[in-house]
Amino acid sequence: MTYIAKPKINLPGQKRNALGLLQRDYEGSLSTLCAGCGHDSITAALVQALWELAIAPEKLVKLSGIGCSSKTPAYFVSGAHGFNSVHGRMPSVATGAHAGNRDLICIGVSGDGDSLSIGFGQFGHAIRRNLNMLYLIENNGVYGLTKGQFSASADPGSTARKGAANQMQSINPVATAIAMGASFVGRSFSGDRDQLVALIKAGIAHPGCALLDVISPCVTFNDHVGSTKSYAYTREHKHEATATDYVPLASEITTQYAAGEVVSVQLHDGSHIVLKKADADFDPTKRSSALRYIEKHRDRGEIPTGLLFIDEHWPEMHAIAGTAKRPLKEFAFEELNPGREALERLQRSMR
Amino acid sequence: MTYIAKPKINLPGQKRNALGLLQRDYEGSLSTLCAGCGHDSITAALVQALWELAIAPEKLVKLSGIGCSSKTPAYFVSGAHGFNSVHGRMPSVATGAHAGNRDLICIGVSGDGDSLSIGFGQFGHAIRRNLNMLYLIENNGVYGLTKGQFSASADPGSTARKGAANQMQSINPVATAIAMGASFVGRSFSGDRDQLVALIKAGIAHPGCALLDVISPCVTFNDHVGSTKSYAYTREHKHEATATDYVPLASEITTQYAAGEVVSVQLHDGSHIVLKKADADFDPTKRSSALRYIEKHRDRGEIPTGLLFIDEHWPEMHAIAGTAKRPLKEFAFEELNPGREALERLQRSMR
Amino acid sequence: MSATQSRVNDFVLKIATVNGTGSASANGMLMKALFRMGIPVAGKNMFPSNIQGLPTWYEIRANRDGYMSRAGRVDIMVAMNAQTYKKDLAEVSPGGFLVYDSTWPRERDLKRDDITVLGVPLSKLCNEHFSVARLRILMKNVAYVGAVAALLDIDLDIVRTLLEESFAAKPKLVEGNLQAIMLGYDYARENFTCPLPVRAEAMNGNAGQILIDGNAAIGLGCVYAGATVGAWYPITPSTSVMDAFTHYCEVFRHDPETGEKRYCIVQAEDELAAAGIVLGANWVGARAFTPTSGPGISLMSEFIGFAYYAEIPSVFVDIQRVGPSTGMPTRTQQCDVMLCAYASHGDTRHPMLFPANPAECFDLSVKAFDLAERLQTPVFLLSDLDIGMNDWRVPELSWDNSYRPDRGKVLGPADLDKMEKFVRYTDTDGDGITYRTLPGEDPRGAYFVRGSGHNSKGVYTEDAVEYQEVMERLLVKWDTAKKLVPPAVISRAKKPTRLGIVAYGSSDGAVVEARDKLMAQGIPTNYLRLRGFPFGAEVLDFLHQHDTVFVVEQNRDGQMKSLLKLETNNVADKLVSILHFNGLPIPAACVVDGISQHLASEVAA
Amino acid sequence: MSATQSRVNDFVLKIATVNGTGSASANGMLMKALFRMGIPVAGKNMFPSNIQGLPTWYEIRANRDGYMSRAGRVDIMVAMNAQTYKKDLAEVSPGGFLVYDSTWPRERDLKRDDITVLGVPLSKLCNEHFSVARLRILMKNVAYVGAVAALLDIDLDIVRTLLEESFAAKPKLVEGNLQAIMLGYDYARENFTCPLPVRAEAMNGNAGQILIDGNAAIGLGCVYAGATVGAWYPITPSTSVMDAFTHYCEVFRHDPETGEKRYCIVQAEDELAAAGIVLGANWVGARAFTPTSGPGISLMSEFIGFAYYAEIPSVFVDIQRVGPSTGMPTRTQQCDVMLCAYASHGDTRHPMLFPANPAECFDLSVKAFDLAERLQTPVFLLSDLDIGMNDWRVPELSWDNSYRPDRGKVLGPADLDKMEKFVRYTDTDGDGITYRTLPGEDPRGAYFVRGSGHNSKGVYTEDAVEYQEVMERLLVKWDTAKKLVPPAVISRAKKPTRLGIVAYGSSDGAVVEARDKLMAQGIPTNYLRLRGFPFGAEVLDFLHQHDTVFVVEQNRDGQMKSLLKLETNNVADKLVSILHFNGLPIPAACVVDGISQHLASEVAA
Ligand SMILES: Cc1ncc(C[n+]2csc(CCOP(=O)(O)OP(=O)(O)O)c2C)c(N)n1
Ligand SMILES: Cc1ncc(C[n+]2csc(CCOP(=O)(O)OP(=O)(O)O)c2C)c(N)n1
Ligand code: SF4
Ligand code: SF4
Ligand SMILES: [Mg+2]
Ligand SMILES: [Mg+2]
Repeated sequence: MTYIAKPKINLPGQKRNALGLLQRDYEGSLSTLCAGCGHDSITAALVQALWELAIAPEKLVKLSGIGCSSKTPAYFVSGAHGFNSVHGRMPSVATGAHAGNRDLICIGVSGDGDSLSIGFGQFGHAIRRNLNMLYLIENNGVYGLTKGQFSASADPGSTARKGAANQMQSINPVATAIAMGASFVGRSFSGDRDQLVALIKAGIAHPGCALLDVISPCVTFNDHVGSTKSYAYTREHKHEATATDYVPLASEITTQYAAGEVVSVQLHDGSHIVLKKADADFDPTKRSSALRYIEKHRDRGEIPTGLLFIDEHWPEMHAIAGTAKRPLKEFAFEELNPGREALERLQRSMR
Repeated sequence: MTYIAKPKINLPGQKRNALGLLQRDYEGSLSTLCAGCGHDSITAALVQALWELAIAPEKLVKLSGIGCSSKTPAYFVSGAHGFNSVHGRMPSVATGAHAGNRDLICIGVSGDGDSLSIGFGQFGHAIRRNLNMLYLIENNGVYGLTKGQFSASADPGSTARKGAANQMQSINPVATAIAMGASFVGRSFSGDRDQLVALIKAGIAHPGCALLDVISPCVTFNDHVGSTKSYAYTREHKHEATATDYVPLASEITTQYAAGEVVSVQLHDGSHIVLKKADADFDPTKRSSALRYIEKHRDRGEIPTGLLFIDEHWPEMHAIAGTAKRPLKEFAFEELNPGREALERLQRSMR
Repeated sequence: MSATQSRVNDFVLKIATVNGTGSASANGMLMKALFRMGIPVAGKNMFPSNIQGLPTWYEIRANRDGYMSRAGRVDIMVAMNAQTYKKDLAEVSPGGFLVYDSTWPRERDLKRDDITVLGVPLSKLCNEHFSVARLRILMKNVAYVGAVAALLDIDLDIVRTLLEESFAAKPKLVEGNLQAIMLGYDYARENFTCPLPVRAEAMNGNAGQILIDGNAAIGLGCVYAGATVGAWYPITPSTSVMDAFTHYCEVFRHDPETGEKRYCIVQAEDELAAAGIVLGANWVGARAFTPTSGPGISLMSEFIGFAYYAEIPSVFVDIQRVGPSTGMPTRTQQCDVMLCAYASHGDTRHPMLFPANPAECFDLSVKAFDLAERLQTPVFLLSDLDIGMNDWRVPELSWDNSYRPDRGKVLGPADLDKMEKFVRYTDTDGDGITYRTLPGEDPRGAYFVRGSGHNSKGVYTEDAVEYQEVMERLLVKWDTAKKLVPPAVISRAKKPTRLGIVAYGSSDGAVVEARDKLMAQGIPTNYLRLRGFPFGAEVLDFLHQHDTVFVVEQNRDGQMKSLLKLETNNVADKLVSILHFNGLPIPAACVVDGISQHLASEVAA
Repeated sequence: MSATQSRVNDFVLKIATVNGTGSASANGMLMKALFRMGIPVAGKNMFPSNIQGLPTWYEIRANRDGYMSRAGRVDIMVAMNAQTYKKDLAEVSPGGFLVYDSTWPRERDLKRDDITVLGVPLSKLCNEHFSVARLRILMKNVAYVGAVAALLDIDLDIVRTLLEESFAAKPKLVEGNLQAIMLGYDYARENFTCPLPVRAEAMNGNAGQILIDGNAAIGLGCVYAGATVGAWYPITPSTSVMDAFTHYCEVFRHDPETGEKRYCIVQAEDELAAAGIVLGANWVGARAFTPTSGPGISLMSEFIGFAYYAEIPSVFVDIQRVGPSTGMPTRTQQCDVMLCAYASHGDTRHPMLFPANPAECFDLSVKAFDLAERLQTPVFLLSDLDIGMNDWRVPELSWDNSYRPDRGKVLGPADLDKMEKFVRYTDTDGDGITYRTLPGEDPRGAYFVRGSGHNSKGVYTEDAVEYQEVMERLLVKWDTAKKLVPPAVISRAKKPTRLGIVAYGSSDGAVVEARDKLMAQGIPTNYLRLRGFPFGAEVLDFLHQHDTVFVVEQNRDGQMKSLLKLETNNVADKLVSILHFNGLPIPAACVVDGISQHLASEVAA
């Protein structure tokens, strides 16, 4: 809900970004989520990342489905257009928005219910299309807004607040996305701001569909002992498979790394994503290696985080379609309409 | 279409199965698919497998969505009830059928369009539920019935009949299913009858959702040079990762295998699935190993076939739900209705 | 009667709190206490589509005459939410009372001389009394129960018993809660003249009545109907239907020895899947249903048309909420009537049932399954958020042990023995209903269910004549349906009148009350309450018997009026819509004003 | 005129073949040859929902008076499919002719003395003439063109030219085809008295006319409307709309230098996604549409309601096919009218456009986008399989170069400079239409699109008054729509009459022809052809001006009649349905008989 006007106090000496904007200029309306909800920490990370990237608010579009998580777009960058669509259908609306105006920076925020149940088909096909967007799943293992039913990401053995344990296999968005052909797949935790900010920046810079699966505990329905999506459980079992660093075009890669443990990926715009790997023989640029790594650790009950797979060369939707570089919505009618003479010529073949 | 009555000639000296039925008793009406369509070979394999398993026709239900592939259920076992549902929704109907009568043997036949596009969500959740059925995808990389558009399983680089090459990543049902938590995943080829029959039998015996991805060339729209789903291409690039043998309870495992290269899985009913592996360090009972193997070969442009992953221990839908062993539809009303006295007692708490 | 007398057992108590603070149980206690005092009560929730921290209200109407619709006035407001204090203050009716937590000073600028404002320092009292921080917060919501009990003269013994019942599990808590209640109670007694002129007084108005919400009644009804498969996707306000079905199955359907479950509930991945599951289960012969709300019906549209054309019994429960689109999920409307009547593409039409209260929710749930299997078609049970999620006082539910379900025309092996050849879609009885067989029983009964063109034998066809034959037979079945849906309930005025009222579902309460008020003004009206669609002969007769028929409903476009126009002849022009669609339950005043104004305008004209 | 004369340029030629055997091009040649001879022609496909090996028919009606609806008779049957020979033989009208491949003896038991059967050994001729096996099979379908040309006296030069045109790419093929044609031609000339009394004769009936199908016209119309985003999921019979849009974009929208595409076509994963894509693209300011058929509309229902309530321009093209459910995908009906009018849950209503032929498909495609953006709402273009996939002779399409699209009320940065603060949903002009901004342009224009409750500022609300305000404003917008949709086309009889006919879309041809026939019987009728919904004043006037109004449509339930009943007053009871819904295009006879019978019954009564 966005009706509560949020006081924007202008603290003296706040930092301004390249556009001369303050961090508060990237905020939205006051959150109405439960106190302590993981989703709000993700909102904070989005605000910081967008401010640091100095993205002009009007160049951004924020889209979502339905759910507590899907309320997030209301809580950041009030200067950007937002689209709170129907349950599970954010990806298709984002596809249309990007089709019509490829210059827009698309951020889609979804939930595990929104993307892995009702929206699973659209989730899969946004990835297959390699739609140039940041696709963020705020993953809490439950349907928060409908009061805590298990979602498809609930792990086998994880217990509900009332005690019953889920026995179904969980749909792991990370492994599934990689197997389906995602070009950028990362996982993070709402409690790990620095990692999250870096992944958000890298995801926005990535020229394709950047999927971020962010464990985001639901304090009201799924933060108890026995839950595998609680703050405590996640902190205990996560380990950083890759430490991600996003280095924009301007800046220099300063830090030195021992060979083998680092992968540096250069993006089309010249910026770099630098990955420091926890495990030397894990190759986040190879599907086979990434999947093996993820499943190996899943078997051990571990939650690998960081950027887990990237192939920056796979073409995104417009590259595949050969669409004009200029956004389609910018074309004047005269550039689109063939006119009377052409119509007459055309019809000669219809006699 | 099923209106063409099919002559059932009774050849003298035909073999009868345990039920005393002839193979022709497992046939359906005459196929109306294109001459040479891969789907018809799969139908033949189904007829043979069901006959060999001596399944009573009335114990079987055949379900499908919409597509050329989804016409298949009309072409086998005319003595079984069939359900030709709507496009992409076969899995949910199968779920309901199995929920209401768990004794039914469910065979769902779908297409790559039916299961990987419009039906992708239901495909994923039938697997997650581990619904006890044989889920067969007749995969030809195109929408046959609507005249040959690319489907989501079209591989990058595969060309359309008119020449344009697909550039999107393909949704590989096998890898995706394993990553999502499928308990039984195999791949075969409509041109390889023996392998297909063995996998169908194993899949029916498996106590959970048995997914078979069967490459089934569309001779009319996707069998040309340049297609990666043609007869020629498939024959050239497939290799048998595991030679599958289904050994029913009754019979003995006779053949001798060198240790290490064979996995024998015993099912709850005492029957065995014996897997002879092409590659010793591929373990079809480990998700990490299976995914690595599949992706490694995908990178090489190879198509691994056979049973690629199995975990016979994961509980199927009813085991998870704790449903009565007796089919729900068999319960008498008296066993379901609490009666007047119970209602009176209950309402004391409502005052 | 005297002015004061008139305010005894006739008042509206409204409590404003913040959601997620556990005020629900406190409000429930007040509601139940009044009920046990024998006073007719109705409780309505107005809650946000949010989990914690936003305004929420609970409104209790106590009425000695048993009028249970929303009164549209507030006699006592308990304003516990600073955020909405201003709004809540404004809402109190002249002569009414406002109770608030005076621990903190209320905004000065807010004044009203026409009501009495009573400050009770609830937080202060609790903070002084309780040491544990968590208790201090929780207990102030319990404390207002005490204050209200004192002010309204609610029987403390009853309150104590209620506490003991609800904390039967953990008796330790009873003491603390009771202390909190006494804090508020004593403070009120000491500082105000209790009771207020607006107050409760024990009476005997609730004999044979119970308190229940419609969704619980439907869940229970499905258990009694013998439904074994429930498929759903969570959506407000229908979620509690499946919660209830689950609960009552746990109570009644676990095998005493084995603990095996004689039911299977599938939380589907979405509504399309839920519909498919319902079709699959009914196809094999298990009674199956799905509860949902508007958006779900839209998503199920394709499958609904399939079920109509392939003739698969299926029960769809629609707990209506405010549309269009996501609309207001926590507000009420009757806005899916047109959609459900003709859902899906092509020529389709579906029977509907309209319960007016939880008691009917129970009865009509059972009826829905009988109709679906008899007619072999999707049947819609249309309730709404008001019926489904609010607390209703209704006559005790009853059950006839001799009832046996109507499974419709199903052939088993024994029947097949007797026949030449089974064909699925040939009408041998002239009622448009054909015979079906169940999978798993007999190869001779095997047939192919399809949503594509089929002939009377069930064989695929693209033939013009064969297609048309089946489609026309479905119209015969529709006529049969008219005789099978529950007839409308008609109540006539003592005096003859040319004025008729048609309503359905949760609009009933407002109409009942409005008719008495109108009668008092000398305006007699006859009343027909629809319980089913398609309309039976009695509906047409009623329309013909009156010059003007007011159609009362809770949507913008007069959807039921539309159905009456469509399915009848020669009456369209006497139908007058009376609409209420702002998301709150319709009050009697809306009906009274609507009718009076129309009559006035007629005179004017 | 003389009996023979009467059969010149007035006949139905029907060709029965097997699908997937390339007979389509042969049939197209006959169709086009007749057209070029100046004879008005209409060609209709009756094909199976299958790819290869099943019966398929092509029916050409040649009519010198320009009556182009399905005649419902067959004068010359070319029976090339043994499988359907019996049925085809039976279908020939008395006095008609049947041509068949006499290479193999036809079934003895089949006899008809009232028609002339002409055997041409097509296979034999081709087998003797052609050595290559593949050619032998292909060519026999070309050979019958020759036989028919001889029998009907079709100009061989024209046939030759057509061959040259169609094989312009590979001229080598011309010779072979021509030889095949001559085989049939010569055989017919040598063995039968050619031409038959039923025959073609050059005339000048096609000046300014073209041959085109409706789906191609819509694809072309969307290009001319400036649509840049097309989203779709393949479904018969709408697939060729996107095929055409793609084709014409390739012709007209590739940047001459860079080859860049000024359009983006997305093959979605399903219809729900296609709808979402259309909403997303229109939201950012790109004209976007999706073509689909009934099942797709059902699946899009949720998004359609969202677009209605969030007020997002969007164009939905529904090429109707036979429902319900999967129905008969390759047969025609007008069966989605009710669904599209009120699609989705809650109170919703949507403008619709009804082209009657491909020429109107082109014009109304453009109109659809103007309406959608002006009204900021989903607009439905309802065509059907008959218009969309059959070959129509229509007046040449025209274009006014001065046309500029109506983008509706869109504010850019310059406009925002002039205003205090932008709010999304406040009606400042009194027409119910509010101003929108486009993403990517200006932070001051930022707002939040949502399907949940919102107030006139576009802010989320659960407030009863704020919600109702927006819903009532949408009704004002609906009234505005009545003035913007294209008015109905009215044609009056020479003589005054109390009889009216209302029809729309592909039923037009049958009505036009029927009116002349009725007039000839002394029954004058006035005719109103609907082109849009909601109905304008002219529709109500027309209904009021007549005692009986026949509503002609191609569905079972009289869906347009239902809309007329719903949206009008005091006329419901004069509406009489004339229905044709077996999947074949409606013939004039259906209308003539329907009206005559009704009038007779009235006399009787
Ligand atoms: C079509 C439809 N079905 C169901 C709902 C009800 N609903 C709202 S949110 C939600 C689930 C949200 O879960 P998730 O996406 O995980 O978000 P969370 O609340 O957990 O952040 C559901 C089922 C709906 N709004 N629309
Ligand atoms: C809701 C809906 N959308 C579209 C269609 C049209 N349609 C029929 S089959 C099909 C695709 C079939 O492809 P696939 O599942 O791969 O089967 P195949 O024909 O290739 O064997 C489509 C899009 C439909 N029947 N229903
Ligand atoms: S319910 Fe859970 S997900 Fe929703 S706002 Fe509260 S904590 Fe967050
Ligand atoms: S079109 Fe392709 S898939 Fe369909 S029947 Fe023919 S060959 Fe098989
Ligand atoms: Mg969630
Ligand atoms: Mg396919």
